[in-house]
Amino acid sequence: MENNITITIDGKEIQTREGEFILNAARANNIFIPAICYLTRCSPTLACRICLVEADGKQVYACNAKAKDGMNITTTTENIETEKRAIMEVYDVNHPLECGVCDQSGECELQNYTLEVGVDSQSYSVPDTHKEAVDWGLIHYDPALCIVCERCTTVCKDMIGDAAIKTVPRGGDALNTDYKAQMPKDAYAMWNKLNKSLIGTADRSDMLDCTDCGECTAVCPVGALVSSDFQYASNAWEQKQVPATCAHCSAGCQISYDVKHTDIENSDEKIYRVKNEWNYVSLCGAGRYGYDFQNADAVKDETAFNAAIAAFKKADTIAFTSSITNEEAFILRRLKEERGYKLINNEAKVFKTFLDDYSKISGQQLYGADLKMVHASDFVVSIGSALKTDNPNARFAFNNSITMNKGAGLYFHPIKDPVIDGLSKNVMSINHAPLQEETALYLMLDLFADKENLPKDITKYLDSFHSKKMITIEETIKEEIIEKVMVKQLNKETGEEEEVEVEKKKMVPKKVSKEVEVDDNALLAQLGAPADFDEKLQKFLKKKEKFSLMVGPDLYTHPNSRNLARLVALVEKYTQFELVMIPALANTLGVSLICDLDEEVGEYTIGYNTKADFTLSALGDGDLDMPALNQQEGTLTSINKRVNPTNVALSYGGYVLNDIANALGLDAKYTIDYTKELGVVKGFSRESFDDLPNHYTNSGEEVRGYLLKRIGIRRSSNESVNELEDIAIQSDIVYLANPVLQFTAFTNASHQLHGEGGLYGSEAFMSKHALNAGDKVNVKTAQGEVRAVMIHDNKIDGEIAYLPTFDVNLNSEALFSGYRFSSASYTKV
Amino acid sequence: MDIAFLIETVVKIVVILLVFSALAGFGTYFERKVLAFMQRRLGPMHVGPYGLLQIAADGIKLFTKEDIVPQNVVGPIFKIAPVITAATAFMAAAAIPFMPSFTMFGYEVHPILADINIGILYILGVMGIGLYGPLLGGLASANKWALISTARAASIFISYEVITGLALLAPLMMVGSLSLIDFNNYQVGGIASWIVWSQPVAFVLFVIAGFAETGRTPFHLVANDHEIIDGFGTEYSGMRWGLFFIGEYANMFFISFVIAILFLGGYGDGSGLGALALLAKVSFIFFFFLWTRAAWPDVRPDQLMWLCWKVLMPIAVINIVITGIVMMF
Amino acid sequence: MSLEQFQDRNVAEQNYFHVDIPDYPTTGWGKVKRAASRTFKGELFVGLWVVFREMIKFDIHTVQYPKEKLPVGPRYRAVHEMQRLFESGTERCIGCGLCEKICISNCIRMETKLDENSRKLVTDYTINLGRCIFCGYCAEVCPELAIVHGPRYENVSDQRAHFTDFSDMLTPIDAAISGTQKEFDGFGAVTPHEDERVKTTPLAY
Amino acid sequence: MFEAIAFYLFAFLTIVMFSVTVFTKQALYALTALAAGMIFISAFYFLLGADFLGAVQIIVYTGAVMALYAFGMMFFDTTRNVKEYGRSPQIIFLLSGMIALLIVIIFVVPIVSENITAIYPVIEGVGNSQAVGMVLFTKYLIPFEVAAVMLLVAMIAGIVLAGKKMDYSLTLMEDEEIKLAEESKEKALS
Repeated sequence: MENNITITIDGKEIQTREGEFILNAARANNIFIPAICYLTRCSPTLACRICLVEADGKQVYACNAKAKDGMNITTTTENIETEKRAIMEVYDVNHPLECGVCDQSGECELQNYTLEVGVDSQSYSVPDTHKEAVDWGLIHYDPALCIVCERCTTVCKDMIGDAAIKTVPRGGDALNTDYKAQMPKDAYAMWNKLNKSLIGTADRSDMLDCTDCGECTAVCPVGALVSSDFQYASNAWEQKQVPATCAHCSAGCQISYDVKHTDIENSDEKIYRVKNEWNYVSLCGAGRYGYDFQNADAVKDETAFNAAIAAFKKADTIAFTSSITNEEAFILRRLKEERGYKLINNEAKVFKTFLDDYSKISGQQLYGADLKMVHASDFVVSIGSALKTDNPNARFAFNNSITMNKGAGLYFHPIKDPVIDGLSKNVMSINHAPLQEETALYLMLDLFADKENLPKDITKYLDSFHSKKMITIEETIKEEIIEKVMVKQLNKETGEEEEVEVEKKKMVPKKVSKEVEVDDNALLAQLGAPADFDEKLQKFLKKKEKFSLMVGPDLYTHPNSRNLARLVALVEKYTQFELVMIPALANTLGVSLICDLDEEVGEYTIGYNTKADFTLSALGDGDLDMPALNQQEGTLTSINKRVNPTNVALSYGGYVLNDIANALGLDAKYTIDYTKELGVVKGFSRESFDDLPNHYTNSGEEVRGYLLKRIGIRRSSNESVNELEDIAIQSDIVYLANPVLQFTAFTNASHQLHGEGGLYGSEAFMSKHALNAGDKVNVKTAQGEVRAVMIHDNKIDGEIAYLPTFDVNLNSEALFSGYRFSSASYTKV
Repeated sequence: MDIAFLIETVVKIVVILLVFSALAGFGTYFERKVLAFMQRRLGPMHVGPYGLLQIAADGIKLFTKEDIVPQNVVGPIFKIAPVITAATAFMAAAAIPFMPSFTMFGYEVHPILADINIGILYILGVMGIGLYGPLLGGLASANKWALISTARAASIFISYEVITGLALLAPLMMVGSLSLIDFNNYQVGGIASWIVWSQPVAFVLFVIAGFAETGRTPFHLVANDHEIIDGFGTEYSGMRWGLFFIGEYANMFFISFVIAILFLGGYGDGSGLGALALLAKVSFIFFFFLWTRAAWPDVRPDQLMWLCWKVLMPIAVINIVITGIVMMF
Repeated sequence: MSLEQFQDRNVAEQNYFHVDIPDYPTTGWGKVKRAASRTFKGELFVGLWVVFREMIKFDIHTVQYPKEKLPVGPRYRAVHEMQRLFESGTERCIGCGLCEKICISNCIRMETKLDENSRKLVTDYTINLGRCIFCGYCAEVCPELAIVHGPRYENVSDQRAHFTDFSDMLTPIDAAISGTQKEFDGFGAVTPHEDERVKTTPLAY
Repeated sequence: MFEAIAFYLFAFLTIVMFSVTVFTKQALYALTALAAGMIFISAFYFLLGADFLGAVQIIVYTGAVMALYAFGMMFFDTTRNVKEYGRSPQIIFLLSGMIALLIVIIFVVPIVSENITAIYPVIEGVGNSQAVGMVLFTKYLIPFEVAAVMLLVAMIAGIVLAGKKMDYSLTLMEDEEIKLAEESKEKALS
């Protein structure tokens, strides 16, 4: 840790970083300072004022006072105790005594602090107002229970980026002014503010317009914001927490499945909700609500199992998706070694190829950065990824870095995304045409590369885009003018007032047109960047120190992906940008490292979670049932290059892949016996599953599984890249992506997120094609044709539509040749 | 050997079997009632008036209960063991004259199945075989409680048979016969001529040995519930267990008869009154069995052995010697 | 007994009298003497006499249980009763789940959901009386005095399901409305003059 | 007629029982069959009118000797089958030869027996207990008493041998005494 300083809290000397908030420093060293409104990784709001401490004799708020070397802090003084007591009493004013039925009861911070401070009588009162509970779909808000700590609004703005909720006026009686004299200062100020506000939607409409991540329900210290589905379903203390890793996207968020028996008759465990360590990891809606995708009621069907063994003996190919654990991937690898199967997984294969090409220039097996670095950086660029849906956590990191580090960002993607645009005015979206990702990377090199060291031919090629041109710009200059004004003045002699004309100098802004010679960058034009790109960028780049670049699946599937990979490597090498690649699915990274994947499909194919001649399916629709990822223990490799353990939340009665492997001659009692053997794969460690931790420390350190080792690869001296080709997708475009909250068929299998897929289009798209929501549309590309229902998606913009992959009934992937964009024609049926 | 004799024998067998099986049942009823009264309780009250039909209920229950043969037992032996107990008890009855002979329909009936001249020896021998019930049952049960019970049963039977024999020797010397009828006839002269008066020590020893061999309370070690559950009967249920029970109670009755005939004058002169007197004596001895159960504690196995070999046997030998000396002079 | 005897807790010294038990004999002669004294002292016959005397006295103490029943104490804690609110007759249970949590033999289970009035509705509630040890924690912890222990101690049934029936435990509605429902006047019950001690809160609506 | 039927019945049963005793693998079967065989043998005495010997046979063999066997068997797991290995074919050969010889003798004896007369024939009107008593206390008095003395010697010897370790009883000892006894035993062993 940089800037080690020593501060003293209650006589205990602790080491911390210069500029760290006192509260965080105390927490990291297990010193308890109460705080209700503060969220790690978000900005302090000073709503609760209960984190009062005395620093060097001065009363400060621990959540926003920064630690200085040698600081001496006392957490309890008589005054602080009085304040705390008053604050907690105020919080309890008119708080409904419905702990008996409240969902938060048992894990309620109001309960905890009330008991901690020892509130046993109430000195204050104010008439209550009637507050109607509202239902925001997946989220339920009961204002009566709300203590307006503003954690929800803070996390929504600083972390998630939706800024969908804010404080709104409460109405009702004002406080009795006598209290101002009677009450401790901070408590009164806090109450005064509290009594005026409530939480409401940002646009004051009835319905919450956001990406439904539900993080506000997670951070809510009381039962005001709860999951509608969980409401009154069970008490918190009845739940058993199963630490796990979210199985939907590559972020690998740490979650805990809260399980309890299903009902009185049925003792089988059921997942009631998903919880997260909201101080250190934020979940998206898919992770939070898409938890019950288990393959229920699977039984050991011996005939199906024998059929599976027979199929495996007959087959020469295994096709699978990346929604499997590392251990299963390793079993497939062993099966390939033993029996020579071809392993088919296109999505992981393209990622693997991309990584390999990248490695040739970078000399590293893996990209250098992770999302934590993105959180810490102050200039973030995203290329080739629909951040919101590809990896919500990457979006959170993007937003968090911009909000918290006064950062700025560029977002290159063909689809206009109101969510990204709404993050901050310091984010610039460049909605280039599909296939122009290469241009974007060239632009990155052009803008940020160290031209001195960049290979000469690339520099030369980049220079070829530049030209000089004259433009007329309007400049505002300040002009001094002299104004005569009449001023009333007291005449000292007469004692009377009289008007006197006085001359006054004044600076007045004036617009002037000016011809200037500027650099014209053809790359910008090719990307369709806004005209003021240069200006804005200059502004964005002021005082920026840490840069990161996120690249997404559009790049891996790009027809020129091999060239793109080299460009990405060059960007990482010759610019200050730290690189993160976003793997498409939960374990794409793990699968691509563990399995030696093939391209050619053989004659008889076994499909694991994908339709084939013989299908093993965790969705329960195949020839043999397999356990879903919440019924399995194993490890998943996340975007952060971390091998995260996940545990069994729900029992599974059927056969697992390991049984098949054992029947085919391998020998392992449990699937997790292979965790240790993963060590033979480059980058992985020889650690047994039971030794893998899965938690966060108080200081926010992630103690989960282990990090992949950074393996150096022999780099080639050839750093040449191909020049841009003139390729473009003509006509209308269809994109292969999923809507918010959906990733795969597994998210769709959960009861809260279940829905039918269709053609998702923006307002603009629908009006262009004269379509209405609910219309049946034939989408036709060179590869094929599907019929889908038109669905309106207000979270995208521009004349574009996309087809999802989560709905197994909609064979959308057949329409694409690999690249996620395709030209398409739409006809209404 | 004519047909009449055959018919008579068969009828006697049937009568003895039926009467004493039923008596065993009533024995349980009386035992429960007597114990209850002595403990200020009412005892069985629900089935029938004053719980009289309790016997029938128990019988029905035992007969209709599922016959459970546990997994690790030695099947055939396990099954045959209760039969041995019951059968030997009834076999012993063959040499017991239950009543004076009487004339019925002009036919003289001897209420004894086989008047063999070594009657008492036969009875002791057959009761000795009775040991095989608990012994085999316990060994075959594959149960440690049963095994402990078996060990106790074997040691008690072997030891107390010695006492029985030695205690009887003195009266035998006086009577000069092993036949129970001879014993009865020896005491015809009324209460004063009862052997109990001339051989009180032998009487006491025989009664003690009788308690030990029937496994009644002061020596209830074979199935001492608080230590070894039901001993050899632990694994038994239903009718098999019931046979053990019948055997135990039949034994009690027969030993009561034997005591009454040997020491208490039997049926005396063979008149009706004598027959009633015998029944009264038997009833009292049976009642005494129950009475001790209510009043006395059990002894320990080591005390039992100590009592047998160090106390009773010397006393019995001395008694024989004294009897011999007295008879010589 | 006087009060001093209760206050003097030195139980080793008081209220006890010593039975004269001679030491075990160690010498052979001592053993012979003991055997002789035991044999001829007639202790065995005293025992026989005592039980015989009781039999003759015929002073029977049996309670013929199913026909006669002993009265149970007012605080007897047997099978649970679920109380209702007086007058309205609605169930008192609010589904807070504290009984479920505190139950040390884990025999209480409940199912709750959000009902159409946005209140917590207890859809199902069971106490597995086969497991219950009648510790009374559930009654003690209940904030609504909804669950109490009743005097019913007969649990014979031929089906286990009968041990868990919620409707059996619930006070009959007419009993609740007529006010004959028995209150558990114990820990957590409303104390007299409670309303004088509670500070009223102004309400705007 | 009855005697004949009874004789053949008991003969058959006796042979079956002793065969079971020899051939079975299960110790408990062997024990039971042996005891039953002993009882059936007593039936022959009864058939021959030797009631006293019959009763004595039952009491002594079945009641006492067999019970002692059974007592010994309690130290084994009697519920398990015993596997025996015929280690020496010579012995088997010898035994079967002897059995064959025995059978020949058994069939020959009745022929020879017709020429045998009893030295002490049954005296009419005298009960067989008296008869036994007479023989025992006249002609065989010396062997009988010698046998009795030998048995007494054997019994005393047995008690002395077995009773060596019985000089203290744990149930009657104080804890300290037990500790001391244990220590002295350990000392003696080391």
